[in-house]
Amino acid sequence: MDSPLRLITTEATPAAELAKVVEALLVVASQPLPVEEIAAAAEVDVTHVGEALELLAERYCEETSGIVLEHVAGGWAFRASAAASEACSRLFEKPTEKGLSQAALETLAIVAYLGPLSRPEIARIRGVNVDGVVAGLAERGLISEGGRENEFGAIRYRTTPLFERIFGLESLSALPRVDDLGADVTEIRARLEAVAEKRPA
Amino acid sequence: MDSPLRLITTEATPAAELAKVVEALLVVASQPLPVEEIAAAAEVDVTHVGEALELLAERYCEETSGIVLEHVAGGWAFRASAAASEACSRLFEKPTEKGLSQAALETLAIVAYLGPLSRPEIARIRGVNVDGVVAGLAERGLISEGGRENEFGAIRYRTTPLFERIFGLESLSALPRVDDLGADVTEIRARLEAVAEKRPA
Amino acid sequence: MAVAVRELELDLDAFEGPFDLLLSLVLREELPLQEVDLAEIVIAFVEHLADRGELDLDACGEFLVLISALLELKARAMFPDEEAELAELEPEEAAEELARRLAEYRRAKEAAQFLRGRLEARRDLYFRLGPAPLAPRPERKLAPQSADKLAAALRVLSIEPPAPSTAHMALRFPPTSQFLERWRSLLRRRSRFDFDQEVKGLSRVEVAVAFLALLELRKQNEIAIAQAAPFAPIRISRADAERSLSWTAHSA
Repeated sequence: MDSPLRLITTEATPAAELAKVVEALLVVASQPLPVEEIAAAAEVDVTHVGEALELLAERYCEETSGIVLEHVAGGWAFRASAAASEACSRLFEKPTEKGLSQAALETLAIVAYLGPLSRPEIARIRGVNVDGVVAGLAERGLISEGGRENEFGAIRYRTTPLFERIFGLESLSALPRVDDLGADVTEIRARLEAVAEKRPA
Repeated sequence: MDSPLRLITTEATPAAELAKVVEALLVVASQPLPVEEIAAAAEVDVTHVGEALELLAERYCEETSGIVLEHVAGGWAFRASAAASEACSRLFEKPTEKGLSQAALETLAIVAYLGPLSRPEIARIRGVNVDGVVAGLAERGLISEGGRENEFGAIRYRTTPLFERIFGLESLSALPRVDDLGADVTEIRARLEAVAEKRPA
Repeated sequence: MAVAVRELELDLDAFEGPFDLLLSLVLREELPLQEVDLAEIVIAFVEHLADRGELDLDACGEFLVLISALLELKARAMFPDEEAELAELEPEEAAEELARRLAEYRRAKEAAQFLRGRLEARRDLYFRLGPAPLAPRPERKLAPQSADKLAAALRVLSIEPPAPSTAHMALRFPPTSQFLERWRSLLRRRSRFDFDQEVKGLSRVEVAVAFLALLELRKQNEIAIAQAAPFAPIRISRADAERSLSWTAHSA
């Protein structure tokens, strides 16, 4: 149903009208919406959606609003402003009820970077049994089943959109390159050997 | 909308500040919020919440916004504007899914051939927690609750008429034969459980 | 390397000194891992931690990674199966593998650190986890499916995983004494015998131990061993019976 306002005012530009439709979509969606999905629902071009999102991003930002628009998990979504976090904490559970343990974070990191991976594969990298950790992460919805390995039939896991949302990642490709993070093989080996050189044999 | 010039203007009244908190709470809630709950979360008086809601109702109304504040039975909640209803229904009208995930298919097969079964029983055969998959299948109407193991026991699941329709079965007795797996349901089940135990976690 | 790990002083049969030196010697192939008692190292580390009186989680983590990498390398060296024998890791490669594992785990730790930071930054940000209160209900339609897929899924669940290899279980060494007795009693009845004939049907490990028993008897001058050519049958005779036959075994 078209708004009757359209007939008596010329102020509502097409971009502003589209922005209204987009904010409506965002407030009812249960996941971050990719631009393409918004465009399909609104039956407009992707570039127009981009313009509408720009308008909305200006309006729904930390400085001016309790509702904040953010680009996360491959799409766009509303969240509460940081300023309202205390009030929110009194009414809602945190997306990750409690902090995640080091074991959980390492497992998540391994699955995020190298997934889909089975439990034995994760255990090989971490050097310990990971059954409990994996079950816990699956229960929290941070990882989910992604098929089975052919040979052994072990279930493989991958991270979920909820994981990206909780960690504020635009997508998995927003993760920093691992090579940039840790020393590489030759470096570690060189270091181990350097330690040995300094020792009186 | 409040001006972004909050720091250099005195226009931001307490009511406007409270309104921001209230809109944040409303955008996070997945149920309508009673005034009392909002007041408790924001740690303010109910009358102040009423004022804030009035401000919000002016702003989030059909004429000016894609997001509309509505008072429903349980309290206050956001909805999409009537003008955006067509776009919203397109968003929620999912394109026909081609297939089911391996997890869903395995769970369905177990319930169809060996059901009615409880979640722990299905989990034992698949060798992994199935709560999420079972909930998903139930939500989509492919399986439904079919009694309990005993008076106080776990809920058992069976496939639905919708399942039979989608898989083109006149009844469950029309399922493809799996004699190669065992002579009867008990034998097949025993075999699958035995294999599950040997499978690497 | 965490200080608690580097400082770990070891007093083992095969090695005496700090843990990091042991590691370097293993990496440089100057110390065969088979000779190192890894359990002793674990005990030493636990005692070392107890002495320090504080639980250093970083050190524990690092130690666990190191010791499990060493364990895997050692297990691989001790129980090579047929396949691994072909593609057996050269010591150089094994060291590379150890370093690779360390690097991989280190990256996982660094990545976890990054994730922790993100989590910390977003700790106070709330968003809706469920569907919106007044949203239309999504209708998920499923295309018609083939029932054969169900049978196939059930069959997937019935496929036996490959049995875990128990090859290493067979590697129990029978005592040499068992064969000493056997050869002695055999030579009481006969003056000579053919080694290959007598060990027919025994496992490779048993054959090896049986041969060790022969060498032991030869050392004690109880028997004479003769072999006409490399890989020719090995003949054993009582030392007093045939002094004319000398031990002519060639080294291959």
